[in-house]
Amino acid sequence: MTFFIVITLIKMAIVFGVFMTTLAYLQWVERKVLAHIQSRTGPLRVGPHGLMQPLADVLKLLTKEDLLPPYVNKFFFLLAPFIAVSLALISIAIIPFGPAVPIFGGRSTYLQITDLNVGILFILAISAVSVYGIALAGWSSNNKYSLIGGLRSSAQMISYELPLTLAIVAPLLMANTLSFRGIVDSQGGYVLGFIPRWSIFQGPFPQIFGFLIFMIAGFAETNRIPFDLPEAENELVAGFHTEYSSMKFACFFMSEYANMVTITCVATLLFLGGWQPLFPAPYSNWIPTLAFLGAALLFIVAIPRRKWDRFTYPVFTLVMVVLAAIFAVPFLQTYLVPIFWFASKAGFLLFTYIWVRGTLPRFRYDQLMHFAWTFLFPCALVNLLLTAFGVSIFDK
Amino acid sequence: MHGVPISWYLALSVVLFGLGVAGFVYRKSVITVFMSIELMLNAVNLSFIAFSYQLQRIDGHIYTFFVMVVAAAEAAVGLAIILTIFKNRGTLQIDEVDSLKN
Amino acid sequence: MDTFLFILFATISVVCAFNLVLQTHPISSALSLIGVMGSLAVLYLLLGAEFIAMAQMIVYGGAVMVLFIFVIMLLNAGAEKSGGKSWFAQILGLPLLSAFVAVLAFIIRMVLPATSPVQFGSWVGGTAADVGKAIFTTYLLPFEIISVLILIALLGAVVLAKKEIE
Amino acid sequence: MNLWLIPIFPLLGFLLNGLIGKRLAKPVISIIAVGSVAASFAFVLFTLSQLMPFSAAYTEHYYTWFQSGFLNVGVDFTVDRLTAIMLLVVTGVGLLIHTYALGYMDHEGGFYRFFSYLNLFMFFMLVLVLSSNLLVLFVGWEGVGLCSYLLVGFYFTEKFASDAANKAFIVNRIGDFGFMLGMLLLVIHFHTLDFGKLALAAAHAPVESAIGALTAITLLLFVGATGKSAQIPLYVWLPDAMAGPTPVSALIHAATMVTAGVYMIARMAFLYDHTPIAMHVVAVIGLLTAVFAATIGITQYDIKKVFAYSTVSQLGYMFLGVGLGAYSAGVFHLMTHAFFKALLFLGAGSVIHGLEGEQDLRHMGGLRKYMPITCYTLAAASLAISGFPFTSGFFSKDAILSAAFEKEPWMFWVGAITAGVTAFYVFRAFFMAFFGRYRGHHHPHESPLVMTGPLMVLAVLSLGGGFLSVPKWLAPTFPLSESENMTPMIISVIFGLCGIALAWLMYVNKPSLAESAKTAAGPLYTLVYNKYYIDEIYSAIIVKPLELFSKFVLWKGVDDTVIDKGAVNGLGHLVRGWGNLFRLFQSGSIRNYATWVLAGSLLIIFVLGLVGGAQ
Amino acid sequence: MNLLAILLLLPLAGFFITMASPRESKVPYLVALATTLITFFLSLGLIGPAGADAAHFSSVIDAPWITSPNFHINLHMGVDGISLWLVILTTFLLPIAVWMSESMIKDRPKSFFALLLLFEFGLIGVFTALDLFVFYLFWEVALVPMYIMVGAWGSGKRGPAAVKFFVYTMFGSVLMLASLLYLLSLTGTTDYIGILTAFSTGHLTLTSQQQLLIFLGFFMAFAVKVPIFPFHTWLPNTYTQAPMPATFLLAAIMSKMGTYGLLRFSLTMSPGGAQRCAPWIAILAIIGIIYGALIALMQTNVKRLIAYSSISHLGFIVLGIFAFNQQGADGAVYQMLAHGLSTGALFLLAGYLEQRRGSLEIADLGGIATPAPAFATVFLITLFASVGLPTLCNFIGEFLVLQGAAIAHFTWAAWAAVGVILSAGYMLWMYQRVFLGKTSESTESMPDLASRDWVPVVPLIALMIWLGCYTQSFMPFISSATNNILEQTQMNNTYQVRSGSKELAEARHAR
Repeated sequence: MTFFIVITLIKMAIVFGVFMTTLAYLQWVERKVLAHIQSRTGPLRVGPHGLMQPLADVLKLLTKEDLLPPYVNKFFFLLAPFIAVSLALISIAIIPFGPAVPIFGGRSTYLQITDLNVGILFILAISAVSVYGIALAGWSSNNKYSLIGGLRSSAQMISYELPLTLAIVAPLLMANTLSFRGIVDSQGGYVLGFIPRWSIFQGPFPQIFGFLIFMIAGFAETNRIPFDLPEAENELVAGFHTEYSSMKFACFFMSEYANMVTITCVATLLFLGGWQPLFPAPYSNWIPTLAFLGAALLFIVAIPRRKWDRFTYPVFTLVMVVLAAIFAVPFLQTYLVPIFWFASKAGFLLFTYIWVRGTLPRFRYDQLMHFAWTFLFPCALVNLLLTAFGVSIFDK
Repeated sequence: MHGVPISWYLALSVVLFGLGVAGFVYRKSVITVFMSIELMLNAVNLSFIAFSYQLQRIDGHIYTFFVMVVAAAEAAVGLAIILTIFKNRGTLQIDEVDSLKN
Repeated sequence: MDTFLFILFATISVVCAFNLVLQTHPISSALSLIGVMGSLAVLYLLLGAEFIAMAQMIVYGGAVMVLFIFVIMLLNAGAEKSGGKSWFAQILGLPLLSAFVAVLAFIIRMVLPATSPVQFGSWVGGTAADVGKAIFTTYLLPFEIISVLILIALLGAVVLAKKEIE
Repeated sequence: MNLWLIPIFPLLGFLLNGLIGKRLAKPVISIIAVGSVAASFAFVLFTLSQLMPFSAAYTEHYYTWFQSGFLNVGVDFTVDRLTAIMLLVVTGVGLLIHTYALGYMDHEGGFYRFFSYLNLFMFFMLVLVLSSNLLVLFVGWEGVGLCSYLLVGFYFTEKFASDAANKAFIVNRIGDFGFMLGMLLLVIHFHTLDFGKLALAAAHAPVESAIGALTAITLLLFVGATGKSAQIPLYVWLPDAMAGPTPVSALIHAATMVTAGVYMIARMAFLYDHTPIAMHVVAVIGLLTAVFAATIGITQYDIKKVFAYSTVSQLGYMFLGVGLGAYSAGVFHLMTHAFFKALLFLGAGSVIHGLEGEQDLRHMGGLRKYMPITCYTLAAASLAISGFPFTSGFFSKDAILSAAFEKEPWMFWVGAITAGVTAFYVFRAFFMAFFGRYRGHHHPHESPLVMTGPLMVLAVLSLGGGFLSVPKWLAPTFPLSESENMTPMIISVIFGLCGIALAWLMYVNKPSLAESAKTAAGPLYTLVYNKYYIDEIYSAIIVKPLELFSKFVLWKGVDDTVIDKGAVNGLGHLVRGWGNLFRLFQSGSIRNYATWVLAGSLLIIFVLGLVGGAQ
Repeated sequence: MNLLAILLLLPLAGFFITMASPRESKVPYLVALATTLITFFLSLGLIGPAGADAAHFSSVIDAPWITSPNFHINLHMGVDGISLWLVILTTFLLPIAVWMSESMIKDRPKSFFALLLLFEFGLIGVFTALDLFVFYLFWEVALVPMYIMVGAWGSGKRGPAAVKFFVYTMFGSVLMLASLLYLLSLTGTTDYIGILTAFSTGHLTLTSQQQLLIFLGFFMAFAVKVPIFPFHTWLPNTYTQAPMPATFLLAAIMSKMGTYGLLRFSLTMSPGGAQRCAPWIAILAIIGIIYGALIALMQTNVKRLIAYSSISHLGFIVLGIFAFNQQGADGAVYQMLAHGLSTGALFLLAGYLEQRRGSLEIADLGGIATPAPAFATVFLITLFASVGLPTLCNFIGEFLVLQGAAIAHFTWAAWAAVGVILSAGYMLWMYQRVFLGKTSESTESMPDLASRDWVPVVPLIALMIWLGCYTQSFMPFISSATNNILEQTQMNNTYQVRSGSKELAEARHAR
């Protein structure tokens, strides 16, 4: 028991640290990627390639004056961001990053804080409840823009929860369980020896559409472009968090990115086979090493433009090589490879988020709703039905 | 570690139910009254679940499930009605909705 | 552990319920109701009803209460005025209520057999699978009926809300 | 032998004229009307000739009208000696009057209507006469009443006509009320209404024990008779009934219908014989009526009214006769009366016809030279009615009076005096009409032959009719009382002659005497002239109170106020009151309702929880 | 299929078809007319079987309906001598009602025709029900359409009138239901024949108290429906405000529901109670006779006058029933038929009058005989029929009733006979004021009966004369049936209930 508690605490610590860092740097990545999409350089000054930028932002947000507008309903005004962020952070607790791994003392543990039999439902519940943060924020800040923003976002989240859920149900039908672990396990193995049996590839009914629907709904759930009506600057100033500043604003900000991460993780687990590698085990263990080596090679051949590149590139090269070395250690592979696969899949999805933000325009509100109810929802239903038929027919 | 007897749950549900009734009887805003109803439903659900646990049977859960669904339906319709009332009479005070009387 | 959790969440729920009754502003009431529901969900979990617990969160927390909040925001319902015509309810309500609660409590005290304490996980019949089985076998007809019901409710709500009152 | 053929002819006549008469030409209508009666008259003669010896009553059964429990009523006809007389009178006189009416109604509107009614009357009268049980007789009885209603109200656009018609029918109804009750009692006691069976039953009935019931029956039946035959107290309708066309008065209100009462009593003689009290009542009522009506007759100026009252009075005579047990005398007088009274009316009719509807004696006079035939025929009738020796009236009245002389001398004297009075007023009318100088301003003319013909025939009958001795004919049915006592005859004749003489004196010789007598009589005269105010009294003590009572007490009072407003709405208010009380619970406030629900559930839990938990 | 069943189903089917048919067209009328006519001709087919043995029930429907361990209710219906003629009367008068409505009902005729058919359904049911419960059911079924007709198509203050009518009747019928249930609780069955058999075989006997209760319950319902004297105040309003066809049916048939019930059920279900109350009821009836007549005397509205007159006539029927002897009962039943015809015809003609003149206030009428002789004649005949002139229908009824009353108590007859006088009074006076006298400028242009108007009149008058002149073609049926009922009233005097429903059931099946 004590062991259980200890190991859980350790895992929590690790996950929390990694998660927070990821959030911070995700934002840096986003800015960078957007910048490059718009052929800018992005943050560059704070630290090499602006690597210290997130730190600076955090400091800024922490040290900013925390002003409380008059005429706001103080309790709720303060409560809203708290709700938002805490709910956003909770859901990571049940995301598995890898299979059971042996640890000292012959025991083994999962690369996951905890597992629920009804993990999916838990995620859904959380996302359902997380509306309140925004709604309350909008309502309590006693400002019509905020109110409309709050209303819009809650409406939007509720509307897109349906296609989201329906999209989720389809793979569940095939996995026949609600626990993430079970779901991922059910996606192990390969068809014809090389096609991984992820939900999107797996018979009886490949979940391509399910995946797409899920992603789209996910965009809406997280109020990301092209569905970021709640914070449509040009019409609603900044939507529900107009009145918020400093840390409270940071909470919302964080919660948004946390949600993003959660959604991508769930997508990965449900559709992309979680930590299941792309290639059969013997080769796939070496893929990370190769990848990092490739990255190192990149930094070697790259022509330094600025004067400090002469120092940074070698450092980067070194880091890459070290990483490659770490991944090459067979003892560590059992721990790191699954995490690598998981991270890469999730990372890719996150990248698509940013990518989309960089490229797509914003919807109009009625279009948004119309899209949800008249297109996405039916599609999800059809997808679900077909899957159900498939399962019921080809069930072994 | 020992848990609590089932009757505590029931007691809790009684208390919640009572509070729901109190809300119904003493609150004046239609919406709050409506919420009190939901509270009562929840209390009943709790006792359902408790009994279900006690009897080691699933039925209680099913009832709870149905209650939830009904509650959802009820909420949808009820709130629509409240909207209509508000549009018609511009009030949410339950005592002002008494056309039946005169 | 169980005892602690029970007491914790029972207290939360009771406090929230009181808050629901005492608060004059609908939003606060709604929030406290959500609180009640959340804690109840936990209690459900303790009673081994994980599916119901989640359903509680999703349906009540995610759908019903959101609707409430919505309506409150939409109507911008302010704090309720005091006073009211229901002298009868005012006077008789409390004694009746207390009597009611007392009687129920008494019944629980008297009628219920002394039971073994609730152990978390001592009964795991309430998983999604079990509920699903029950719904789709024993309770199929009620389930169908209730689905029809909710469809009707949906339409009804739409019609009611759509109607333009001059 | 089909007796049903006798009434069927007039019925056919009625149907033809009634249904399609409107489209028929007058001659056709006349042929149908008179022809039907003639046919039935002929058939009557034929029948009687067939049945000639009349050893026993001849009955024909057609069908059972209805049978309920022990009560079985058949539609069947009987002919015996009594019926024979009635048949002859009805059809014979009826035929004459029909013929007369052809002329009289020539200028009137509703020709076909008139004759269809008349035929209908003939039908019902014949049914009345032929019927062999009381109920079928009642059919005829009511039927003739109906026809009298129709015919009296023939000029229905005139208020007085329709009033008279209503009066006639309703007063008759009052009589029928008695008649009906009589029948009911009969059924209760004898379980039948058939004359034959009744006669047998009556013959063997223990009279002493049933005397009360029998008296009741006979009296009730007599009430019916008073209604139909215009006796005190129900005579009032007859004078008014003169509102009808004169032939109607002659046929219905003189010759046939009004005598139905007498016929009925004669028919029921076997009962009356058992009930001396009833007999006495009949006699007294008859006598009273005779006197009463006679006195009124003196003062009337409307010629038809005079004859109407004389009819009433003569009917009184008949009842006197039957009341004294001299049924044959009564029936005899019935027959002769039919002759001369019909003649009187027809004569009067011809006068009125000649004067374009003038009925007031004061505007007549000296008509002898204008309408001789009418004059002389009327003279014959007047002689007959006043019992001038060897006229028909002489014999019949003598028969009655001698019967009275034997049984109740005082009745005889009253009757004799009445005879004198009768003679006086009849001749008063006669002289005022035909003697002196003409006081009117029309141009009198004699009536056509179609009218005078019947007059002459009737004149012959009323003069010579007395020689067909009914009592002898009826001897088998009603034993003859052999009385060689000539005194009553002589006395009555003397009274009659005195009456005539007085009339001559006052209205031909010295008309001034009449006026002086009138003034001398003074209030008495006015009293009598106004018919003793009987109508007024009736309306004052019966009709008006009834109307007021039913209008203000029953309708407005009881019905609207007490029952409706009081009881019913009161109940309603009571309920509403309770409702208001309970409305307090329906405060319209949902929270109160909730509290009620709470209370209710608390109660239920108490019961179920505690009781259920206790065990 | 059982003829009676067909008779019941036809109007019902017609009802639905009429409801389904297009509004603005002749179709509803034609459907209704066809249905009623067919029903009439079929109903004549009942005579054959009934004629064989009119004392007992023929063409019987007997289907289990509600069966429970301790009681059973059967859909039990049949026709005997009494029901036979009443059913035929109904089916005969309904086409006439339809015919009237076609010209007299202007708005929403479709629904009206439908209601007429529903009404017929209810009435046939009432007259043939052999199970108290079924009887009650049809009783209410017949009530509702009439209520709607009065309430929706009536004139003047129709609303209050309709409500009054409805409340009055419901008041009665609820009491009936109560005593019905009481009877059920005592006997375990509501089957008419079953209970009678139980009485006659001595399986079942009720104490005089029980009988009294049961009797009073039934009596209230019937008394209101007839109506008997103190319960009559709904009648004038309802009759006056109702549309003419409805009044026609109310007077001609609906009032017979009450008298029929009295004869069929009150007497037999609780003979003791009935005999005990007979004197009082007879007195009420006599009061009704005279009272109705006197008030009719003063009426200023033809319709109202006829209404009150029928109170008087119905008094005769009740009197006859409670005379407890053959003549009385026969007379009562016969009077039902006669009154149905004569009063029906009177209302029909009054309807014509209203159509022509637009008003039934006597003041607005007068001298109609001149412009409309045929109409006047027809009216006169009908009038004399209802006055009770021999050779016309009512006479037999009244005479027999009086006879029966006389046999029971001569004074009853004496008082009742006063009504006969008065009836002549008010009727003739009314006739004089309406038809006789000089024409006013308003009446001189009144059209006479058109050929269309003759259609319903002729059969009615023909029947009146037939009933009046050849009674024996109807009477035997009635006599045997009433005789049966009277025998039944001799059964069962006052003891305890000795047995439950089981033996009753046996007894019923044995029959």
